[in-house]
Amino acid sequence: MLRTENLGKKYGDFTAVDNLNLEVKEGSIFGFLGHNGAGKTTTISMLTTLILPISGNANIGGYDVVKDNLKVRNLIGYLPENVTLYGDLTAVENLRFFGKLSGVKDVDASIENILKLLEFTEWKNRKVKTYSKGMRQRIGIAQAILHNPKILFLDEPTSGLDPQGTKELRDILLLLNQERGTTIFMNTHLLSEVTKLCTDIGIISKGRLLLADSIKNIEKEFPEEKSLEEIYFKIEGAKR
Amino acid sequence: MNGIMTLARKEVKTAFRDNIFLIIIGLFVLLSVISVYIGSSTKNAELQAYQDILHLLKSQGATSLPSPPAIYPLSVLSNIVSYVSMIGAVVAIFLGFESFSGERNNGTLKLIAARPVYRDQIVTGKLLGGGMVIGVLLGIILIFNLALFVLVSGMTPGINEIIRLLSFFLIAFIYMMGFYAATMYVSIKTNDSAFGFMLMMIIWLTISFVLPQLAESQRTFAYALNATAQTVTQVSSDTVASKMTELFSPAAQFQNIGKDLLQMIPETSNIGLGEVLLKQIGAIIEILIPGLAVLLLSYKAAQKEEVL
Amino acid sequence: MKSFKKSILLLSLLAIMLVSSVSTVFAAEVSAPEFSTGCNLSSGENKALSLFIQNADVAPHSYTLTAGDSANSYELYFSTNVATVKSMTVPAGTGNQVDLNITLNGNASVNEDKLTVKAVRDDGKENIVNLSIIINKDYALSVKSMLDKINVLSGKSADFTFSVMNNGSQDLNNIKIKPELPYKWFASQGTEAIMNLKPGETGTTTMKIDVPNSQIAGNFTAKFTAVSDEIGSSLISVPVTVKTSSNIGYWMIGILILIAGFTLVQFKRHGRR
Amino acid sequence: MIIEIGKKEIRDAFRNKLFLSILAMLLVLTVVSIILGSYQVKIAMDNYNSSISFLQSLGKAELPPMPNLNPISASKGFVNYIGMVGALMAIVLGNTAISKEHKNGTLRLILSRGVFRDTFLNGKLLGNLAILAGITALTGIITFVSLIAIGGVALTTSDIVRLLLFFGMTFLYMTFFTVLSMGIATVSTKGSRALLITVIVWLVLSFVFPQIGDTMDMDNQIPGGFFSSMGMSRDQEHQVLQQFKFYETLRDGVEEMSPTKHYERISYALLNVKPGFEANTPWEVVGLKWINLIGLLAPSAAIWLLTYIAFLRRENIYQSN
Repeated sequence: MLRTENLGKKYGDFTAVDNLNLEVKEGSIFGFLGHNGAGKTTTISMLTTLILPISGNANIGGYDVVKDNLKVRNLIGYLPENVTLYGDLTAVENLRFFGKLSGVKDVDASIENILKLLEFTEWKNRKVKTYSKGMRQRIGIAQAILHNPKILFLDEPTSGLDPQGTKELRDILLLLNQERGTTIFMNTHLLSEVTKLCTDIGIISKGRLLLADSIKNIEKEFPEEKSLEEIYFKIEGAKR
Repeated sequence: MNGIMTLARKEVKTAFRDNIFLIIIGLFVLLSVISVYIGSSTKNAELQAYQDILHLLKSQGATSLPSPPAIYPLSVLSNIVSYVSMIGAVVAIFLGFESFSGERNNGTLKLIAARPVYRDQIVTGKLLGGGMVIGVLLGIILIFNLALFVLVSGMTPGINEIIRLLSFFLIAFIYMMGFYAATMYVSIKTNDSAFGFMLMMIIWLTISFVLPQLAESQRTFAYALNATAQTVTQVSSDTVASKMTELFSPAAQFQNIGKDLLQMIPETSNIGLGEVLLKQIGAIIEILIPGLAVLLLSYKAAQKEEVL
Repeated sequence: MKSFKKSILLLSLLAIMLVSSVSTVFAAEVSAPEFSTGCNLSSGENKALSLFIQNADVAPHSYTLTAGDSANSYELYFSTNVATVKSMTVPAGTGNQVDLNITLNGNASVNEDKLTVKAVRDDGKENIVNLSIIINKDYALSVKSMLDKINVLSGKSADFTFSVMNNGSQDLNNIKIKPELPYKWFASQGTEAIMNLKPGETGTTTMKIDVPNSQIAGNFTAKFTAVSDEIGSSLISVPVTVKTSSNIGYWMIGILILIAGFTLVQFKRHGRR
Repeated sequence: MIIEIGKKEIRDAFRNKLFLSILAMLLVLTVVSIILGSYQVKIAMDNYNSSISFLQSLGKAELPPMPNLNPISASKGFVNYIGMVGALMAIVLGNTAISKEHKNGTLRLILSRGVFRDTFLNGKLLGNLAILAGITALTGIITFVSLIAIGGVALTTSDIVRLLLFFGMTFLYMTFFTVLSMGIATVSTKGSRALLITVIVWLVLSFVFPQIGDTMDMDNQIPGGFFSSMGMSRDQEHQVLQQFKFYETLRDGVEEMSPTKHYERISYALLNVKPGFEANTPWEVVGLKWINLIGLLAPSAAIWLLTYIAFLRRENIYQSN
């Protein structure tokens, strides 16, 4: 589904991502772990065609993110961190706008479906600026999956959400993954998130990928560590 | 193309949902209506006065009566020129100052860029959207003004007047779009929308007031000199210095065109539209060029990665 | 600028009026000092005499004009249209008109006066015209304001009282006061009042002047002339100081005090925090 | 305490790029307008003197009055620039003073330190007024120096007092906009919105109201003046004006609401730009124009008191947007 080869990005002298080799299988939930400034957002920005890599290449669903950017954009759904959407528009209006930009044929029907799936029909005609953070995040997800993308990119989706909101979001993502077979790629620095949701993880530090494998394999590889947290700190510590 | 239209429509929708923007629009429309009302009343009073004078002369048995005052219908609407050049520009700035920086802060710019649209289409979409809002606004003012004009002054504008009026609104549109494009460019370049806004306000102040003011002070200076010597030599109202200063002000150029088109200057009131436009071709180009330049710069700047 | 234009208009009207009432004198190439009839002048009266400067030469010349040698004291200046000139250039073979403006200063010491007008060509050639001026003492009218200075509130009216005196030796009939007021000011009473004065008599009249509401505070001048059927007096200026009516100021202060009280109550009730 | 907050304000302001750029622009404009003005005064003085001697040589006793040639009218352009750029600068200053505290969350830090809310506001005001006073003084010095150096004129005591009073008015005018901007920023929860609203208010006060006033003056509607173009007599003029009495009242009311108009009127009177005040002493001018002085002072004071109340009673002042 997604593969990168020696993907790299520099900002001036600062190397944000360094020769990244990643593979994400179709139907998996990939957790991209790393602390703040590790290069997670830069990676996701390159994969979602927002910025251009300076080296290597990446392809999604067989399309190169640089050369076939428009085709890639049709395949992906994306929810950046801290999106507030258009506060003066209602949920439906926001969704219609993004749906049309993605070229969704019957926008209103898809919106109806999505809102039902997310159990949001009740508030759909209120202005987005009146929503709570959790509600806004749900509309954020809705805009990202409206056009039925093959792969969904989420950047710190649970940041700022309360435990209730976090759980709801997790349920939605699982539902999507199981019912529609959507591949999910999510950035996070919360380990607990990863253990509860992901099938595969990658750990990135200072732009370098330290480890990428399925959770099962990792647990096999590190038998003496009791939790993912310990594994994470061990790898982090060893490389430092 | 579809994407552009979607973007444009969204611009229109959000603009008309913004309360502050609505206040400004309301102000704009209200002012132009008031000004037309006053203009029409003045014309009425003028006609009334003429009738009174005629009556007086006839009762005195005068045979040669003065000809009726040359009333150019459009000059009733002449106050619009100053309103458009002033508030119109501010409306365009209000419309554009968050066009990119606002979306960047919302995170929605990333959302749009991750959809199958090209970056230049985003700029085009926003330009189109802004153009639609400004067009609608000018349309409302045009209709309001025409209606009020007919209602209050009781005159019906002829084909010539309507064509002049339409071309004035077209130039007003270009003028406002210039400001919109410049604001959009600033909005692309800066993250801080308040900074961008204030920057544009300063630019607006400079070209709309400071430069014409400088030109004006040069002009009155030349005039004062002559008045002192009590020699009324025929000074051309434009001294070289004032002409030079005005060159840098699209606002002054716009007002010059507006005055010609709306029959405020008797000499150009009856000449054909083509002639007026030909006479002011330099001014029109001067209004057009800065807008186009910043638009091209916007396309270029939007391609950069930092834009998001 | 507007007032400037207005005054120009006024001046040109005045000039046209004066020119049409006065005989014309030619200043030809002749150097002989001959007398030409000038004008009848009453004290305080403005007259303009039209003179022609004829350039019979084949080259254009510039002429420098002077006037003087009179027994009485006059205020004199040359003008074309309304602009004051000291010299003028006349193209070859043509003539130019120039007006000599005369006003008598003070009282006349002689009743039959003469005035020498000299036009000096740029090559040194001189042309002299002698004008006779007859001072008319039959008619003389003067007007004085009783108050040196008038204070008035905007939106209110002020009374201007004038004493009008017949200084001449003939009766003056239908004497009226004609005001020249600042923009939007209006004489509401007294414009129609008529006086007839015998020689040496003095009359008083009052005029009510409305100062518009919109007049902002400042110093202004109202100008008046007395005009009879026979003659007009010279223009007098009365300084008027307009003060804004204080209502708006008191309103503003009142509202301020109200707000201050409200603030105080708020602080009392809720305390500082 | 107040002093500490005030000092911090001054330090902050001189790190604010936007403020600094507007200040630079204002100073440039001041210099340009004063230099141009001084030159004009100089040339006009020379010209006037030569034309007076010319008229005297003709024996003309009634000499034209000096038309606006008094040296201090060189600051005329300055009045307009302060009216626009100075107000904008004051707005930026006042807005950032409040909104930056919201944005950085430092408001909580300050108010949890045993500072009363009114003390906090007073300190902010004090600091900002000190900045405005400094700017006013600076422009004043520039004016004096260039008048003497370029214009080459000797200022009388009365001229100096008039100029000083004028700069005092300038300070009051800018103070109004700083106070207004701080007030709106205090009431509003979002800094950038507050800035927008303030700018709209400024536009309305400084441009729209005077413009309406101008438009509503019938005589302004036709070049050269309506009445003279019609050749109307004063009686007719009066009759027409009577019909528009409501207009006139409305027009006055509208203009009275604009501090810019008040500033302009008192400044023009002080600077002798408008004729009619040449004979008065500076203090008499202020006495004649006291309404305008009140018009500058009272709104500032009223808004400031209202800001107190709003700030005192608000619970949600800590929100960051």
